Amino acid sequence: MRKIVKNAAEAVNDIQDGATIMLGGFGLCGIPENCITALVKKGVKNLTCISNNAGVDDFGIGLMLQQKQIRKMISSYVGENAEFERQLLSGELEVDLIPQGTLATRCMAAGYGMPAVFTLAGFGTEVAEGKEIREFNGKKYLLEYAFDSDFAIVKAWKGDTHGNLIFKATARNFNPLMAMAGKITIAEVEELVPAGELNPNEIHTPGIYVHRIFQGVNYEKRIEQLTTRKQEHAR
Amino acid sequence: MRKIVKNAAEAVNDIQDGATIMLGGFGLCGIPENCITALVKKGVKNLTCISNNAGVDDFGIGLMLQQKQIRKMISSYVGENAEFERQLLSGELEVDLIPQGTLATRCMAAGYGMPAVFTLAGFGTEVAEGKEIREFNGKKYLLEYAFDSDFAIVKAWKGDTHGNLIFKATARNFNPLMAMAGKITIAEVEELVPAGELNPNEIHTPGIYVHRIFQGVNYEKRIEQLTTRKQEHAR
Amino acid sequence: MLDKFGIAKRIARELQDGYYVNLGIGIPTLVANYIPEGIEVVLQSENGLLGMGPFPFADEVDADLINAGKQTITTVKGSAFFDSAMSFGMIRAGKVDLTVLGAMEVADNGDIANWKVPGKMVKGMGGAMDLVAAAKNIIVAMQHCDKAGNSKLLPKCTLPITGLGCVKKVVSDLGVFNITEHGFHLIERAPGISTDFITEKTAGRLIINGEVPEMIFD
Amino acid sequence: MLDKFGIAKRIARELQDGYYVNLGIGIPTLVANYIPEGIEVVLQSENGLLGMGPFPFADEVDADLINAGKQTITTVKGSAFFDSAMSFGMIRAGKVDLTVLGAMEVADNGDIANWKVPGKMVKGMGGAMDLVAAAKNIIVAMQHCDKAGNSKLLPKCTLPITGLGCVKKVVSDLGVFNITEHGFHLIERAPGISTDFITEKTAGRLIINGEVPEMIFD
Repeated sequence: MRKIVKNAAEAVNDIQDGATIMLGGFGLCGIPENCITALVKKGVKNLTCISNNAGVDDFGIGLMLQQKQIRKMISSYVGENAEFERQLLSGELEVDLIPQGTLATRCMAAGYGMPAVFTLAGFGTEVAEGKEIREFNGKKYLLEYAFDSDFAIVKAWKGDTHGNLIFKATARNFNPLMAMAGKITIAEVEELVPAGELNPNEIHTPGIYVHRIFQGVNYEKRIEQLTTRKQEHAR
Repeated sequence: MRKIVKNAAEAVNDIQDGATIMLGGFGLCGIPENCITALVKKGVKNLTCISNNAGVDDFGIGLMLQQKQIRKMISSYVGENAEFERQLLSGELEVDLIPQGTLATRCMAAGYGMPAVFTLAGFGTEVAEGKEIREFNGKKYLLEYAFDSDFAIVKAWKGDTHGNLIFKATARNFNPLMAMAGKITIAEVEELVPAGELNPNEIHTPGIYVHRIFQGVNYEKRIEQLTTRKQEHAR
Repeated sequence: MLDKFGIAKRIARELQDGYYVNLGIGIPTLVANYIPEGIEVVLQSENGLLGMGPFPFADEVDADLINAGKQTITTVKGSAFFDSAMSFGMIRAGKVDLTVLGAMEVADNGDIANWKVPGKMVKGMGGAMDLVAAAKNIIVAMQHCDKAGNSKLLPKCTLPITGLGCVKKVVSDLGVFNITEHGFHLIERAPGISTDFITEKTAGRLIINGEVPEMIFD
Repeated sequence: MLDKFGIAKRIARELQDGYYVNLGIGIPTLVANYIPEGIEVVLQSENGLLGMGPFPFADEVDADLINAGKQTITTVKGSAFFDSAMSFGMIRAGKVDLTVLGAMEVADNGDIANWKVPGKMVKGMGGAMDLVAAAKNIIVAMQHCDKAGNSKLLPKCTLPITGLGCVKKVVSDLGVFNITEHGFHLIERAPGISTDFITEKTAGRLIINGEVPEMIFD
């Protein structure tokens, strides 16, 4: 297994201008922070990014938007992001908004060798415009195609030298789906261990789907909506 | 959560003659032994069984075949089973042989609300007869429909009172897929623990898919092909 | 007239023991605070969790544990994490018993619009289209009228549609309405609200059969 | 002429470092015994395992740990278990680098028949149709002729097809053949086997360009 790379810079080294890349994460949770930083530093342009969200102005994919590296975003929700809005309104940025479950399923379809899937989501809405509709058992479904992406970049909690990945809590989200879907899949992990140290029963993404892996550094794990309750509310 | 039932007899109590049931397992590995015994005792007839294999003459689904409880088997490989062969040749038993990956994917499709899926498997073969063919990116796929089953009966290693399941090693196989696919899903587990004792990060089947659960007894776990190596071959 | 807490409290009465429930952002989230005694429900968060608990204490906060509104949360006993494909898979397969959503508009045939306002920046539909298209039981929590006093319970949605014919029930600040083939069927009035007032404020087809009880909170 | 061990040994030379490999039942299974030094491959078993190890010692046997041939096995370091949908998903998505299968017949266009003999009890195709339809590189390990001496490398399969145009290479007891658009291209002869003999025993289109080397085993 020669999957280990030194760091994010090496991992993203061959990503070229115009590439289509998937980026794992939901909001700012479970995003590949190190690779995003490396992509910003590398200055690669004209990217098509498939990611559920687009980060915030000064973190996550928002950092790539600031540098105008993205030509097109394929997302379900782009949230609060002033630079995103500016680029969209000025026509610099193309945006394809698709339902979240459709986004997830189109990733899975790619990883499972299914060229297309049928989903109820979006029937009767503008999402259905131009799409093939088909009825099964009295319900109408849209035909949606598997994604075709050059690179998938994901963030895991633990990984081993064979590329096996384990995600933590809701930082799992789109990560295992995108990991399956990239022609080349890059995983950054909080803890990289030798093969044999992860329980094979607990692997979320088998190593066959992962081409490059490294242990990330300095995770900020920024919280988008810090919500807490007060101690007195405890039962 | 009122998912816990006393035993297999209670779990299968409302399975009626003519029902379509899925049974987890690959070969004799990870099969719901307790429920099969209960179904034999109950004597329910005319069943359609969806299971990758059909057991052996004196174990697993073979026990139901001996009692002539099965009208139709939907499987990928029926192996060595004299009674199965006799019933098939005499016309008592109907058999639908489908590729193993297609079987797995049709279960998953049901659990994921996908009415149908496209697969490469079987194109150009007799499996494709009468099926819709569609080309994507120059390859030809068969349209295969999600299974519709009244009950799914699965065997897990550990389960909790919320119905969350963890499978062990290759006894996982079709079990989590079928667990998702049944209108009613019954899980028998080797160890049933209170909610909160399983790590939520390690659950294979979330409890939402499981309607009844009980701790099974007297697992034989018969081995179909015992293969070992001799100590002197150790490196 | 109900405030947002009242709406949440009334919707909580629709919960049944053993339900799996997805609560949208806003008023729906508040429903979790009013789950009736003796009833156990499991909250689904579509980013990949069954068994969502309350917000964490300050020292429990975990950046890797958020809900679909991106808020930090906790889990309860018996929870499970999974990926987004399985999450929407279980929604599409009808495993979630009840979905509670907010809406900008609901039509008297059950159509819903809640994701886009023409001329305003579009943030995306997130999981809303999947939820409305596939959930087997959808209750909408909403204000009956917009700020200008115009009804949001309409004969036809004017905003871009999120899903067709999917809403089963609306709980507004004025009352509870089942959606039937003949329109909004008023089944309960909010405290102090008359049927005349509801009739005035409802643009869509409204059905009032005999005396409509006022809802009672204990 | 190669015996089954020789066929397995020759196929093992096709392995490359880092390959994910699915080995079918029979001769293909033996390939695992001849993995060249310094090369690391990961064996996939389609019932849900990456990282299959050798058979267990008697005291290691675990009924919950079997391969697709239902034999008790072990795992190696770095293994992972998964369900059957993911297993065939990774096969269909082309993530498995090499699949080695047995066959009853192979046609000179890459068609393969290996699951059914008319008139005999049919046991089922198991995973064979998924593997042949989707694997990106398929090598067939087979005897060149049946027991009556008839060629099994044919212009067209006579038995029911498992998959169309999918075999890339055949290693038989007589030689190694790449499947090209012009038929079976002989690239190596088995020790002591002449091109004339191979020509006589091959019913499908056979291509022999110049001197064909005899395979050398170290």
